[in-house]
Amino acid sequence: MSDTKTPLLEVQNLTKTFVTQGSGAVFAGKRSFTAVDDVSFAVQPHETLAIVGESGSGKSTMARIAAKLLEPTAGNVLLNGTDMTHAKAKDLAHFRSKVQVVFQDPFSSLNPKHTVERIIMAPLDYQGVKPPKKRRDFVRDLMDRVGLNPDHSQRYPGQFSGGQAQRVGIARALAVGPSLVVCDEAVSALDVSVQAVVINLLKDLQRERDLSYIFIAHDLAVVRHIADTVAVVNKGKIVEHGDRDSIFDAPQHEYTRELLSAVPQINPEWEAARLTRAQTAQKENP
Amino acid sequence: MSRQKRSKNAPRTGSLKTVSIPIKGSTLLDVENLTVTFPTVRGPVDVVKDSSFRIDPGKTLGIVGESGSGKSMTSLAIMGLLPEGGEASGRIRFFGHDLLDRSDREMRRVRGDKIAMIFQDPLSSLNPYYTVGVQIAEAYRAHRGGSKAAAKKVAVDAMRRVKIADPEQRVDHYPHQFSGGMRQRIMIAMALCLEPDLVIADEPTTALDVTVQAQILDLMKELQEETGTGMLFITHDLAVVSEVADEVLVMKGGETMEHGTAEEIFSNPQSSYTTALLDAVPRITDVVGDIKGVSHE
Amino acid sequence: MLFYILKRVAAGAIVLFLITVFTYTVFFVLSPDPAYMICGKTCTPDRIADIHEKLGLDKPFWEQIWIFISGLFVGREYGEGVNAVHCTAPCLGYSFQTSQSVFEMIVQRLPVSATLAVGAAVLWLLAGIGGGLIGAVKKGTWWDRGIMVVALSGISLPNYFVALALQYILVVKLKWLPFPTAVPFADDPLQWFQAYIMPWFVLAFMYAAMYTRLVRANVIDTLGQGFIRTARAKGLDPNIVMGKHALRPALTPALTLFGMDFAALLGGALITETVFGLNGVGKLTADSITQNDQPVIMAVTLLAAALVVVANIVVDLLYSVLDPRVRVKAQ
Amino acid sequence: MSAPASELAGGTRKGALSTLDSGSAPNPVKRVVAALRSTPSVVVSFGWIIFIVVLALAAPLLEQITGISPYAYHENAIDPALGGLPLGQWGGVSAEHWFGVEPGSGRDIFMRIAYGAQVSLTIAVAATIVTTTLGVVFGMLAGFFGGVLDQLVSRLMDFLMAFPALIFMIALLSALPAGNRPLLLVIVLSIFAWPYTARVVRGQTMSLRNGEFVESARASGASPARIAFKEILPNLRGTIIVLSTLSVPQYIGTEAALSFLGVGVIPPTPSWGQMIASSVAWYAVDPMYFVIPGLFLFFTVLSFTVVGDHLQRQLDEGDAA
Repeated sequence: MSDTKTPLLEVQNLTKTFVTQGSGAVFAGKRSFTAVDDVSFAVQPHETLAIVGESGSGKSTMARIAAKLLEPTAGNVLLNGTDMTHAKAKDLAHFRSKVQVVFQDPFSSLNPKHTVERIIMAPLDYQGVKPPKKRRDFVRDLMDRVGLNPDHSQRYPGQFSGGQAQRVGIARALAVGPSLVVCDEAVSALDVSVQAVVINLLKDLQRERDLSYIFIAHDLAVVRHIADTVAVVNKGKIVEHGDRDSIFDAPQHEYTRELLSAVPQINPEWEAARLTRAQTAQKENP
Repeated sequence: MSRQKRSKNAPRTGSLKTVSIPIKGSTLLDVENLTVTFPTVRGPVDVVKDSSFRIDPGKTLGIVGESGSGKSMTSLAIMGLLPEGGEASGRIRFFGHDLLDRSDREMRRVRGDKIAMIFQDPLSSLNPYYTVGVQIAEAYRAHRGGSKAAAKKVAVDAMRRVKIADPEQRVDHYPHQFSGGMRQRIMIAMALCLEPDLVIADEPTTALDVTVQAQILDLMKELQEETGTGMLFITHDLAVVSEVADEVLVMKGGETMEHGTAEEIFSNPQSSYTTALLDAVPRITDVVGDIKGVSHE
Repeated sequence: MLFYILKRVAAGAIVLFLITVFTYTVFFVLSPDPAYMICGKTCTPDRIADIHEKLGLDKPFWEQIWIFISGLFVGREYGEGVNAVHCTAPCLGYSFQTSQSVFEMIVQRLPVSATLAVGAAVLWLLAGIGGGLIGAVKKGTWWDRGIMVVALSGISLPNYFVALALQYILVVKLKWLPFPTAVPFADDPLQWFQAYIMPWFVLAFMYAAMYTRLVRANVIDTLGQGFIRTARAKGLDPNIVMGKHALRPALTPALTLFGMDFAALLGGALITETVFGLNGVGKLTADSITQNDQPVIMAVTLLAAALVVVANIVVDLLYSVLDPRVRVKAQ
Repeated sequence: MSAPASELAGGTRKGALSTLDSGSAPNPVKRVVAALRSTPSVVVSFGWIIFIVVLALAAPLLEQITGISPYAYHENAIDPALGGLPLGQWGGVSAEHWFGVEPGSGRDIFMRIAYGAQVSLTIAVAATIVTTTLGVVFGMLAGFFGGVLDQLVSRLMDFLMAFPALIFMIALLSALPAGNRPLLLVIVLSIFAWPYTARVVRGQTMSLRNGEFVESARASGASPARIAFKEILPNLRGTIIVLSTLSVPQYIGTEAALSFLGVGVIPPTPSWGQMIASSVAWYAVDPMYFVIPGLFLFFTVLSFTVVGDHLQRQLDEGDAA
């Protein structure tokens, strides 16, 4: 079924308009604003598509529509070429078993009243799927794989650090064996050292499990490390879309260039000096 | 506000005015063996341990660290604004005068006038009930006096300096009527309207978008060059530090891991923690392969 | 802004209309026939029918509602011909037990309730805001604990119990005060004061307790805000930090509560007025309940509801003046 | 890749400070109970509540043991010459009548207090159960589904809260036929009080619904009903416990006030508020008659409020309660 020509997930001409209610009650006036404006993109199998933009650019809304957490005002969502835009019940369950989400805030995305085991098992439980082996063992294996101590399966999210909690979120997303994981600012809330570890984990898991990612981020540097293709969004529209190196090395659109030039950088001379030193040191003490 | 070390009955002798008269040959800010302690159920805990550094006029010291490194507590200790229960010991010399010896009343003369502070979240740092003009002007009036009209003029001028368009109109607007970047400009205007000797900026661009961050950083550098103010810049972002700081102090768990000029830290880091942090920073220039994680034990 | 006000008034009118229908249903349709109460023991079916006709109870339900509401604006006649009783607008009903227009009965008693409400409000605002502030500023000290214990007692003590205890101690045992008998202020200011001081205190104690707890919590919450830290970092005097930056955000939300409480008291402090024998709207309500004078009960209920609705609108408008964030939205 | 154990710094969630004072006890319920047990005022309050509950439950037993009925007139305990004042000091306190007797009738105050506790607690607890149930159901429905349903429920709540509740309750109770008074009281209290619970539950549900964990449950394939019951409800547990604990004293106080005004529990069934009402005529000569039911009322309301306040504080402090 998964023909290389058919994208794993495709969205066509998505538009999302939000209606904001006025403050009063009875005859309140209504205003609307368009968060996503006629946007199309596709993710190929085993590929990472990054959607990058500033706050209010509509990137999170795109992610939520692609993960079918939000209904678009117009446009279609296709999984393996099948239109899933208005999928209900069985089709939706199938979609959920193929597409999973990792959220930004590791704490608010984990129910504080549930144990880690219950959280990780939730997708299987909610979809009525039996794990391939004993429940406890299944959870332990997953926790071990994402770098958590399996003995902590009965703990609550509040007892973990931010990086660990995000690993729980990743384990949960992997539980049903999805093909696509939508990562909505999945590493933004983490400290830089933890962020690096989680990015590497995501990349390892992608290789092992043939995953595709839709990676939503505001941090261009992180995107450069993880993406295959990049879509730059501004004010609800994709302003530039292409493979990673062309976006970073030869940006075409004005906004992309502005965004790239705004990213703070460690002084390149100092950086070069440090790397040279590190290399020499390595040669001396192999 | 409970710095037990700073007694309410501290001697008044030679107090208020002398803080502003530099002791000959003294530095702008000279911190020696600063330790900040908080009481907890498991006994006192040092959130800043034995930290020492100095800042010269016109120079910027960047303190960089991850969450829980004690970088913010260092800045609050200098301002004398530690949260309840916090206690600072060591020496914080401002033009030679130890700020830890000053009474709260004397510290008020220093705060805002001599040392100003810019916080991370400009929305919650501004009072929603008052116009930005009133909030900028009140520091001026508290320290310099003068009429409301004169203070308002100061506020308008300050807003113009931080490049807010149409300051005569905008001075009467409320904080929620500004965007995040504009609010941070207002915080900067507020900090600079008294031309302080030292500005402490605690993660001033963390809450902002990257393009706005670039504008704010440029503005801060430009204003610093104009005024020759010393600056303590606190951030978690190594790239930002590399752009703004002359000297860098790396903190972790309250301890100083490394301290040196920016060039030393970035081109020849001595501490393995600094190296690890530098390795972990994702870069937009090129991809050398996997970024490295940092171990935390 | 004008549109906003009109919108609120319209919404308030709808609520009042619904309350009118609801109340009317309860009092004239569901409850025991008021005609029996009016005609007393020597009753004949003819007389009952007569009263029904006079009260308009023989008419269909919605027509009765219409007559009642139109009576508010143009007045109404009870009965026909020589025996007709005219009730001038605004007609809230007619009490056949006292042969008086209900509106007049209420107007006569309103000054007493207003005096009680205003005096108590002044006391409780002073005590509540003061107590809450001291508690918040001296949080964790014995001052704070003492105030909170008093406040906790205030919300736990039934006010009729406080009233009785106070009368017993001050009037019966210590004889510091005479037994309270209300007179108009102009007749005898001292006696007026002596009659009101205890009811003021009793009411104020209960409300002050609630306001102390609220103000303390709000002030503590506000003192933790970022803008307070900014104000301190500017080197402002602690009194300015407190008085200018903390107090306004902390007290503005309490305004809603005050509006409601004050309006409710204007509609009569039932228990306090009864215990102290003050002839206000609350006492009128209590008396009409004892005598089952339904037109009066219905009218005071409506009055109380109207006061709450009006207070709601006034508070919202005031709020939009005091809180700049709401102000902009309302425009 | 660094070692996975590297991030094991414990719960570094709110930075260094909170790590240090949160003992991160494994069971949040145990933590709350431990905190409450170490607070003397809570222990005393809880003791009083247990005492009152036992008194209420044991009332018929006490009647059998002592042989004193709450309705029996004891003419030997009052002085007809003094208009029926109790004989002896302190309102007729004696070995036989522990709290003295009522002036005029000579009924035993202790037994009436015990039976009054039964009435008060039954009404308050029943009303609490009804309002909590209604409040949680309507609050969750409105907060979770939003839209038209929320508009309807919210308007209904606004409408009920715009009512001058006490006056209306009095008017309603006076208009309604006598029937089963305690039941009527529960119904009337519940009609006007559930919106206060519902409003809080609605607000919390709305903010929880927007939390990412609800969204991730949807992404996991959970149905709305499962999200409501399995994801949101557990997070409302603490709030519901606090709200109901604080409802009980309110309803005890309201029932007493209504009975005081003569529209609540109808004599001869005893009720604390009603006892105070009948003491008004005697307060100058027999203060014990109003002091005893007054203090019982005070201590009971106070105890529930203290326990509720502390539960609330625990809930605010710990994220998991």
